[in-house]
Amino acid sequence: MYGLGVLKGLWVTIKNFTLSYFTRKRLTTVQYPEERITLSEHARTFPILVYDESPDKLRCVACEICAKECPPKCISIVRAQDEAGKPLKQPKFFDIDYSVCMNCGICEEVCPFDSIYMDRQFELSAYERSEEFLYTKDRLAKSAEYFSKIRPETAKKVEEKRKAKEK
Amino acid sequence: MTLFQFLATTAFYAAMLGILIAAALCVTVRNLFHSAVFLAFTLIGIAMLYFFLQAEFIAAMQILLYVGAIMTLIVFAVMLTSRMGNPAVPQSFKNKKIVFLPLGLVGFILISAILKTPWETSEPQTAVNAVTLGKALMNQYVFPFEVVSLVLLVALIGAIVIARSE
Amino acid sequence: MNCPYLQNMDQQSTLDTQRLEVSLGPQHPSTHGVFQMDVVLDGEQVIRLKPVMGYLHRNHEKLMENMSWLACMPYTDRLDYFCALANNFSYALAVEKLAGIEVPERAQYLRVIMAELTRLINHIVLVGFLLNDLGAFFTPVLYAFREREKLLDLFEDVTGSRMMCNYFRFGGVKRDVPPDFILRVREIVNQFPKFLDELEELLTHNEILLSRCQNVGILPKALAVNAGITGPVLRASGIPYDIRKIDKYSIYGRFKFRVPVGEAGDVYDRYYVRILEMRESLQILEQAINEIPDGEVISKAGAQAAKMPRTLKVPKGDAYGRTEAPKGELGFYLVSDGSGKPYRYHVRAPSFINLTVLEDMCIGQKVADVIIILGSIDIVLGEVDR
Amino acid sequence: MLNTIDQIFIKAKQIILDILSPFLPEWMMILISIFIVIVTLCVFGPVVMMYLTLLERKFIGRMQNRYGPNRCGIFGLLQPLSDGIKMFTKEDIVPQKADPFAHFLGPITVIIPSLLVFSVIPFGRNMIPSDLSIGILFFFAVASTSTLWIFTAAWGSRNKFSLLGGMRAVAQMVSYEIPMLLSIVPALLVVGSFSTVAIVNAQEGLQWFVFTPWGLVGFILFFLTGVAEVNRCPFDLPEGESEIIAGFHTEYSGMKFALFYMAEYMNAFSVSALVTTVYLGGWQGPILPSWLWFFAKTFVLISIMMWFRGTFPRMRVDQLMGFAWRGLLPLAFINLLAAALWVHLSFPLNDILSFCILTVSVLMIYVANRKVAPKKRIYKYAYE
Repeated sequence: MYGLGVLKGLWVTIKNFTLSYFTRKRLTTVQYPEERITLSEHARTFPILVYDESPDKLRCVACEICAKECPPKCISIVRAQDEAGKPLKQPKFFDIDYSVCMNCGICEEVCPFDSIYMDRQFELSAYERSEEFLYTKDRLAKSAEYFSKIRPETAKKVEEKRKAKEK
Repeated sequence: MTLFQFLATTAFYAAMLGILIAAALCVTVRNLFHSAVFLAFTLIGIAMLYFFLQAEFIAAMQILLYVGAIMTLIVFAVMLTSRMGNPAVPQSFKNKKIVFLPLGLVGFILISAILKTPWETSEPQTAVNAVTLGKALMNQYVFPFEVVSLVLLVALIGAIVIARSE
Repeated sequence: MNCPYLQNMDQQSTLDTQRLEVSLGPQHPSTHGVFQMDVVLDGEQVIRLKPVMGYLHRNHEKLMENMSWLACMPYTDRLDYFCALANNFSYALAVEKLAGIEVPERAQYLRVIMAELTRLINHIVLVGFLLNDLGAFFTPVLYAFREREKLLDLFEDVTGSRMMCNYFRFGGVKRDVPPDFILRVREIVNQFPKFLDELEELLTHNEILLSRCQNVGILPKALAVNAGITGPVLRASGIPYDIRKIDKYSIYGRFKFRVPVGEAGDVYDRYYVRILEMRESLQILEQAINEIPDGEVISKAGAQAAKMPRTLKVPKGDAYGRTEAPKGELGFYLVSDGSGKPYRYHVRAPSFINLTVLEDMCIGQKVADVIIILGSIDIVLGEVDR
Repeated sequence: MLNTIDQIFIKAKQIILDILSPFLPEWMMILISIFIVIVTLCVFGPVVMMYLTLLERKFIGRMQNRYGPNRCGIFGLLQPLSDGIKMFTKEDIVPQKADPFAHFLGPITVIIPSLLVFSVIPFGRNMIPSDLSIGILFFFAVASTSTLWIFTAAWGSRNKFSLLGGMRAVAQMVSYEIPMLLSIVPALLVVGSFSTVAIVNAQEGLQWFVFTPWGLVGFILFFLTGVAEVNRCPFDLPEGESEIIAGFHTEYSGMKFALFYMAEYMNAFSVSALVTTVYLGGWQGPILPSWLWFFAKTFVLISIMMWFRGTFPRMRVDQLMGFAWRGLLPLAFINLLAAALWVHLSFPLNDILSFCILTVSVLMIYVANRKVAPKKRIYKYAYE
């Protein structure tokens, strides 16, 4: 019959309207600032550097593998030197340009020293584009406890691997 | 002369003045489309006159037919003829001065004729409203009514024949 | 707007209204991105249409020539940003064919599951936006987005990001799936047909949709084949050409599924073929979940190449890997000169090639139809302009 | 007690007049009473429009499994206010090539008919702003001018999309005016006068015209053509967002756009008000006060219009015309015939006769348009 399809369409929308008052399935809005969706274990946004005891003793040894492998080349590292000019095993400068980084997670995979991991923080808006998004070493450094808080399983695996290596 | 009569007459004359201004603008303005819009304002002014004279049915018909239908037709005609690209269609009118001579002559004749004729201002016998008009149309004037509808029918068929040729 | 290309108009007949040159410009509410069509109209009828592209050209192919093989993978997500995993799939296949890397069983199944979930997302979003072009005030789109959110949350848990997944590696996938993955996919597979039935009830027999989409923008079979059209647009014109059935790449040979085919090749066929395809993808997902084995997720060589990308030795030569992406045949033609970087990297983008027949379909149609014909071809400008 | 609630607005006006009467001369009092009615209408119009927009956004929001505006005010009640402020503060851009006179004239002349039209709608028992003897005809006369003004706005903004929108608007409104007028004529035939108050009085108690066979068909006809006349979905071609951006009001921003927006919603309200007056018995209703009945029926009709907007895609221009000329117009003529027969014959016979005439004619129109109607298709599968 000619008009049936039109009526069925009307029936679907009014069904959705009435059901939206009863089941959450039909009302899927998450009121963002008040309610938040809990992100999963592997969710990744921007890279951070992990340190064990204090922020200036990073796990990173400035081997620059991640800088070479990063597709958009947003990591830049300068190796530290002691007074005699002998290169040391930690970075003097380590900054990532968050506005260039496309959070692909390759740096996390290729880092042999488990020092760079992907954080989950996405509310990073800023007024100024050039300086504020160029994250320097101290802004990138995050403690191991923070890391194990946001990513428990990976942190556990990394701990076992590091203990095995020390033995 | 209570205040109401004073208000009513001033409104009446104001409407007439509005019609005159709109009609003058409609003729003199350069942009074709503006003159069509001013024509619409004159027609609405005339409808307001009918309202003031309590001939509501005629006023409603005036608006419905003239402004609703005929003006739309005229505006369509204006849009389709003038080149859509440029805003104003150039009107070449070199010697404006000499036009006042015939204008003055015609004006004089008209005004003198108006002043001479004896306008008898008696009350209309039967209140003209929709019901009386309808009865008159169907009883006494049914023949002209049918002829007019025939003419409209012919016009309709003509339009379809022209449009169908595309 | 007197663009030079349209200046030499042929002589107008007497009764003709003046021709109207309209540019449905890059900023238009329903060109699915930055895409311009210079249309010559006679009243509402389209006389000539010239697509203008290139607004979103990001120099993708040249950029890849100084990236390592692995570094190209995250860029393939950005080609057709609606189905990132389908792009990863064909790029991974092309490199594996070139470098001769094997893929373990479990990874093959995971790849097929991910590809079919992406097909679901792409088709419901397309149906939603096609209805939005038709004028339905956002209702079908929001129903489609309600379902898409479930799938995107699943992608976030598995691959780490909702749309830019970067999950495939040469020789398998980046990381094993979380334990409840199979349960969640099964729940989606059970619940999706109910959503599709509701969407069909709202749309498929709606008289306004039927009269607006039937016999509009007809793509004849011969033209479709000659123009190299692939994907649902080709199948809607009546040619059963599906690369999953022809190449039987990866493990598609093991799954039993059908390929829907339309006959008139108009907008309605393209719409309905996609809905039937979604039902077929659900069949594939059903069989894939039941048969998925355990085991490692990436081969020895693959893991080593992922960990140390420099060590991936791709021998000299060229290869062309293609898969049935939701929009058509997405192929990667890679030439390697033995160094760590691809010498030549070309993407056969289905949207770009399907767009070439836009003018033939739009001549003689109304302005309103041009928009839905463009919508029914399902183009994404990231893939068209690369 | 009930009667006082029913006449509460008239009493309020009387109280105001009584307070003022000792201070002002007698002729001024008449002016003031007219002035009160005009002020209430001019305030009532925009306020109804503001809260109609909110009702529409929440209603369609819920249809789409989301909330709809709930940030300004408790349930988003201040949202129309914030929209209004936004419209005030937005810059009012006049395109450089646009024709300033027509561009400026557009919104003003579009808003006048939608406000004038309120004067003939009976909101409650003897609560009609001006009881014209030609109420319905006045409504259509004023509503039909809006075609011209919409075209002025389209032509004035000198933009190809608004030109297309303007052409579509004129074609659509002209071709839907005829079935709209014809669908009203049966009610006038039965009542015998144009005045809206007479029409409502003729539908005493629960004898609404919609329960008679010709009334039902007339109601559906009048509602559909009303939706088309007001340019709402599924007939919203003049401002087809997806095709011609925003149709005739593409080049308008700021307060001018707000006037167009307000005119659209006020027209929607006045058309549904007229449908309730003519076919759903205006303010006639058993217990509740008269104006409550009137507003309840009107809001039911408006929510049906919003329901349409949340569900249907848009019709194409030629289908829209075909639907009007091939579908609604013949039905309107036959409905007129059925109503004439209904009036002429006595009770049992007239209902049956007009009912079968109408069903036969609906089937005939359906068969006549069979060729045009789209067909359902079955799809084959390769690789079985």
